[in-house]
Amino acid sequence: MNDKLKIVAFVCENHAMSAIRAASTAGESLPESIRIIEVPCTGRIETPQLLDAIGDGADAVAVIGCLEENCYHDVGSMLARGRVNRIKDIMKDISLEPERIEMINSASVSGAMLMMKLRQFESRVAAMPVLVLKEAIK
Amino acid sequence: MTHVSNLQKIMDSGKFGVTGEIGPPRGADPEEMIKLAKELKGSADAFNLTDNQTAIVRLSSIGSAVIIMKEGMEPVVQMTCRDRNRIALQSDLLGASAIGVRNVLCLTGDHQIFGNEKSAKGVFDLDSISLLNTFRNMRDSKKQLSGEELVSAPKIFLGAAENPFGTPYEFRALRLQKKVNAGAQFIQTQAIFDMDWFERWMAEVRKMGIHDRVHIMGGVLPCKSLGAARYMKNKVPGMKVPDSIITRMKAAKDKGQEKEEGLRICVEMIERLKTIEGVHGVHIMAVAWEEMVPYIAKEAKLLPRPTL
Amino acid sequence: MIRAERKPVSEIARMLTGKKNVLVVGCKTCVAIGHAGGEKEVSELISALKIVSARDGHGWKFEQTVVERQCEKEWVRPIEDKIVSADAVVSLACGLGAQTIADMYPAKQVYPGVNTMFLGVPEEQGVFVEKCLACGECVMFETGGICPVARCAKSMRNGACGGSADGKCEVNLDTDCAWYMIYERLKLQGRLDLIMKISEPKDWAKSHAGGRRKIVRKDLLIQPTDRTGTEVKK
Amino acid sequence: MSGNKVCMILSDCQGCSGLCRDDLDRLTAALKADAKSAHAVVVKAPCIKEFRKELRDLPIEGCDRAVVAMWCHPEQIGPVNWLPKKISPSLVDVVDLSVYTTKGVACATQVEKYLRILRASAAGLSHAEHIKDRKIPYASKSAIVIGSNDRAVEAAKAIAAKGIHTKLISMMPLPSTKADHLEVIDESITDGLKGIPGDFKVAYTRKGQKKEADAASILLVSERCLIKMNLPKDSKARLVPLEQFNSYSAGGSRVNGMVFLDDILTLTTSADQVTPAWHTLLEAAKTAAVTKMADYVSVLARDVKAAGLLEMLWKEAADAGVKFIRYDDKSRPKINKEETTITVKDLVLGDTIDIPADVIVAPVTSRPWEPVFIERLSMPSDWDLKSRLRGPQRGTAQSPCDGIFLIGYAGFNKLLDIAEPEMDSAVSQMLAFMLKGHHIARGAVAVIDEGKCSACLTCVRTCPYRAAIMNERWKAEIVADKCAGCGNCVAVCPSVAIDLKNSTRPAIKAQVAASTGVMQ
Repeated sequence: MNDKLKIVAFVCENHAMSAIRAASTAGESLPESIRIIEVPCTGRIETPQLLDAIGDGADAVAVIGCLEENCYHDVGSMLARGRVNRIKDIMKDISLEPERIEMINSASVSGAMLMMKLRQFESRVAAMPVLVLKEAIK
Repeated sequence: MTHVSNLQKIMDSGKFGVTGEIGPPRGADPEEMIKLAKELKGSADAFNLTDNQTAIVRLSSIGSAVIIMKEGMEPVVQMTCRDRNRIALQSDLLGASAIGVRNVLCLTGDHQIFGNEKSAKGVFDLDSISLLNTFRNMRDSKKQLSGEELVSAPKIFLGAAENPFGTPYEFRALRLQKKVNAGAQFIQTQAIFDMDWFERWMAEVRKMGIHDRVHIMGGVLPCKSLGAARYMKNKVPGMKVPDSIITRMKAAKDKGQEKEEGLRICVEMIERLKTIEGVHGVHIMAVAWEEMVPYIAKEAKLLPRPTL
Repeated sequence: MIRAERKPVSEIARMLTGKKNVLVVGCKTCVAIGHAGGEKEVSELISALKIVSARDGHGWKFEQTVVERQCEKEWVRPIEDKIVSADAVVSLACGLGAQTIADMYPAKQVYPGVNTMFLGVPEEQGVFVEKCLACGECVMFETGGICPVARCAKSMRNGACGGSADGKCEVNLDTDCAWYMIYERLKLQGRLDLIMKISEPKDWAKSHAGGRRKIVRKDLLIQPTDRTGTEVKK
Repeated sequence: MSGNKVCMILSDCQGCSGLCRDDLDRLTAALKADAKSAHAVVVKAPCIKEFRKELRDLPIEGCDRAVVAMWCHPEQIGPVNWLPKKISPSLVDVVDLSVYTTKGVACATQVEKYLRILRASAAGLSHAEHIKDRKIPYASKSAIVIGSNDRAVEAAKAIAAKGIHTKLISMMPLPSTKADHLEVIDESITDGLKGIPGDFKVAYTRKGQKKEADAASILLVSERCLIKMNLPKDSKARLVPLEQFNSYSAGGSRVNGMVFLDDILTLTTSADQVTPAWHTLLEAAKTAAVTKMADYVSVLARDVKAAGLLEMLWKEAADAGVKFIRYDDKSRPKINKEETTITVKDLVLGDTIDIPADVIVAPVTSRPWEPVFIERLSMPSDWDLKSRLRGPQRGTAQSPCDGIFLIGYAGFNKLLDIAEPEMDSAVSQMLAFMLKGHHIARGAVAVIDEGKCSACLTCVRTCPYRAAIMNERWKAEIVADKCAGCGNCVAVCPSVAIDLKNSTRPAIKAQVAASTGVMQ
């Protein structure tokens, strides 16, 4: 249905966003499919929001936060990882590829590495069968 | 006191008692067991018949008792609280007594999670101590648990198990006392590997004077291999296997030597048990190696068994 | 509090096959605090079911709500309209809540969205452990305030069994042996005489074994008498 | 009202504030300097009650209002009717500063926060409503780079080139480097670091003299962070970092020989201390052998530690066909340029042999944590706390303290091709930070709807700033000044009672819808 890939990325406005900005300044561009939603901390994202992104038609969801041992808000990326895993379980349960949702951690100085991870994620998602939703979600 | 069983007679008369153990088959064919019984006959005063040990479905303990009694052997029927409520337990005791079973060992039972019916509902209506108490009252006061009178009382020699190696350690001798208070006349202990530990426990038992009130039979288990010893050391909760045993087993060069060493350790254990004050017998648990009981008994100079 | 765990989404989806209007009802009491069936879990379940519906073409239409205490009729009545207009009600409350709705609206199909697990406490954030079996005969006065019925795998009244190793239970090595703890607690309190007492077998008739249980507080009953002055039995 | 003169009484009874003498003096001095507060008095007593008489005799000229600040509950001192008659009790504002104390935050940061609250009180504002996002201009305009290697010099030059006064503090003597705005302080040991973003102070010792330098921002360059992972020129072998083995193994084609090396330093430096990642190494070697990635798979190591789990892994790897070869530090393996082989002296056999090595796999991230580094710099305490709590962690470390940037401070060595862009990135971030000119102090943003709160305590347990507390009605409440607006409480609240002003649920929903195109 969608010929273009859509990946919703929830990005923490601290280390992860700095990394993306730094990489952009350095001339690297985000993979085309990635749409960024900036949040104060990945720990703010709730599970329904992650599911809704898929339900709304995204092919995959990335949660991009600080490194766990060095999270700007201390516990945020740890909690986010737990929620991503919970959604992975639900996805498995309803026969969707759990790989459609990934937690990615990045330090603010590792912009290049983050971009690489995002590109890898995009290509993994592109290799998956297209997720066809028959009805529109209201 | 009247003696209801041969085992009781032997130990009451001050002789060193010997019990073996037979694991009933996982099927309805008794032939194997009959063959084994013929081999074992005479090597011990009585033989334990396990009650769905480690919660694996097997031929019933009482059924097995009938089979070995036909071979002229004395059974010790094990009864666990895992699979039966108080109605079934009391009824089975009456049944056992009626067909001539005289030794009953009261156990709480291994948890069903270890067995091959993991989804089973564990009954655990009673525990080993309240089971002992119930059976004693049935025998001595002719009363069942609810207080109602029985038409006739069962004739039984009551036993229990105790693990000197479980936690809390300082409670283990006290718990033995509790079991004796509840009616235990003989005790078979968990398999002993750490003899020093066992002696310390026996010293405590003697200090409380329990050894005069009950026949304590030390449990021994011949190790078939180094792997088995390691498994018991690391995987079986509530079992203590000292490193010295492992070292000795390690010294063996091949499987055959390992077996020999296992048997040698077992015989040495029995020799040492004989010297401990208050130990009135030995319980040989040759799990999955039952055919070695006559050999062990012979090597430990326990044969021939006295007849009274 | 009552602890529950959400059923797999696929299982709930199977229950709802062929339905159209689905109402998901949460409860704000135990299951909310236990992170199993509060408003957040209601949203989460609907979000997941929406994906299933959209992919498999079930055409489910969802309505969501949470009530203060789903086990009480008065709290359920305000959402009557929603219940009536749905062809399936998924209750994320414990078994009590689901049955309250089912009993009040016998014609409605009510489905449990959670497995009701046990009475437990939060040991730490995100970890809930069972501590009471609701057996109807509390024995903690002689076990140092530790319930052996719920916390011993074999509900022993005269423990500890031989499987107690290093103070842990043989059934689950992560779990403390209840009787080990009882012994330590009684020792601390200088009441070890209690553990030497042979405890009578439990009266299981007071538990579920005695049939479905009921508590009647006569003084709370608003109960008329008939002309002769005897209470009219409810 | 705000035009009136205010008397400020600061009570630090029994040292409850936890502030050191200097910081308390700084706070007092700042308050005194404020035109509005005629008097700032620090009372140190077992309890302020003891000092009431003295306070009554204070020569307070022209003051008709007072702010009494302390670190305990106002109830402790009862109604304030013991101040000079001129000050009516209704115009006394009692502030409990303990509410605004965040554990593990540097004293200086804490003082800055107290000052903010007290100034708000002095201005007649309630402290809670005053606390909004605020800009704090940098006190200093310079930057400091700490580090001795080439990278540090390059970074310092790059920053100075942007017109920012930059100091380079180096342990080693550096060749004279001339550049505008660059000041090289070599042969100096860094003793400590404190301050808040925009106003850091670095203490150092140069030739026996203790000195201090100011900076708005700091870049730390770890000494041993960069490893050039290059093979000898003309070598045909391919080098794969062990850390990237998984991605390599996914696409790698079958080769003749694959060698697993215990430490890459063997090829590059003469360092003697190796802590190979045995577990990963053995797993990788096993995988290579099992999946037949190479005809000849070997592990070159100085010492094979075989114990516990490793023993099994070791055996499994050997069973799978992996050859183990031990070498000595004196005769390290050498890569042959012409052929794709490695020459090594087998310690066990005593022979020198050639092993086929089309691909060389070696761990590059196996440096131990550098304790010296932490000891030398006493970091702002919130960072310190984190290090203590979590211990050495692997990963690109970024300081949790805004304004401090790190390179290579990661407890491990890094490949040059990863480290270089990171260095550029750190420098550009530092420049961006300097350009901002101010630090933003976050205001309160999480709000609790008491009607929905079920008092489950989840937010209280979760909040990283200890900002969620239970109030006297036994409902959760967010202490405005402690809240950093991260929203962790919002996401854990089972009753959906908390919302975040700057990132509400509808806002996120709308963003998700917009990015997936549902809206169109």
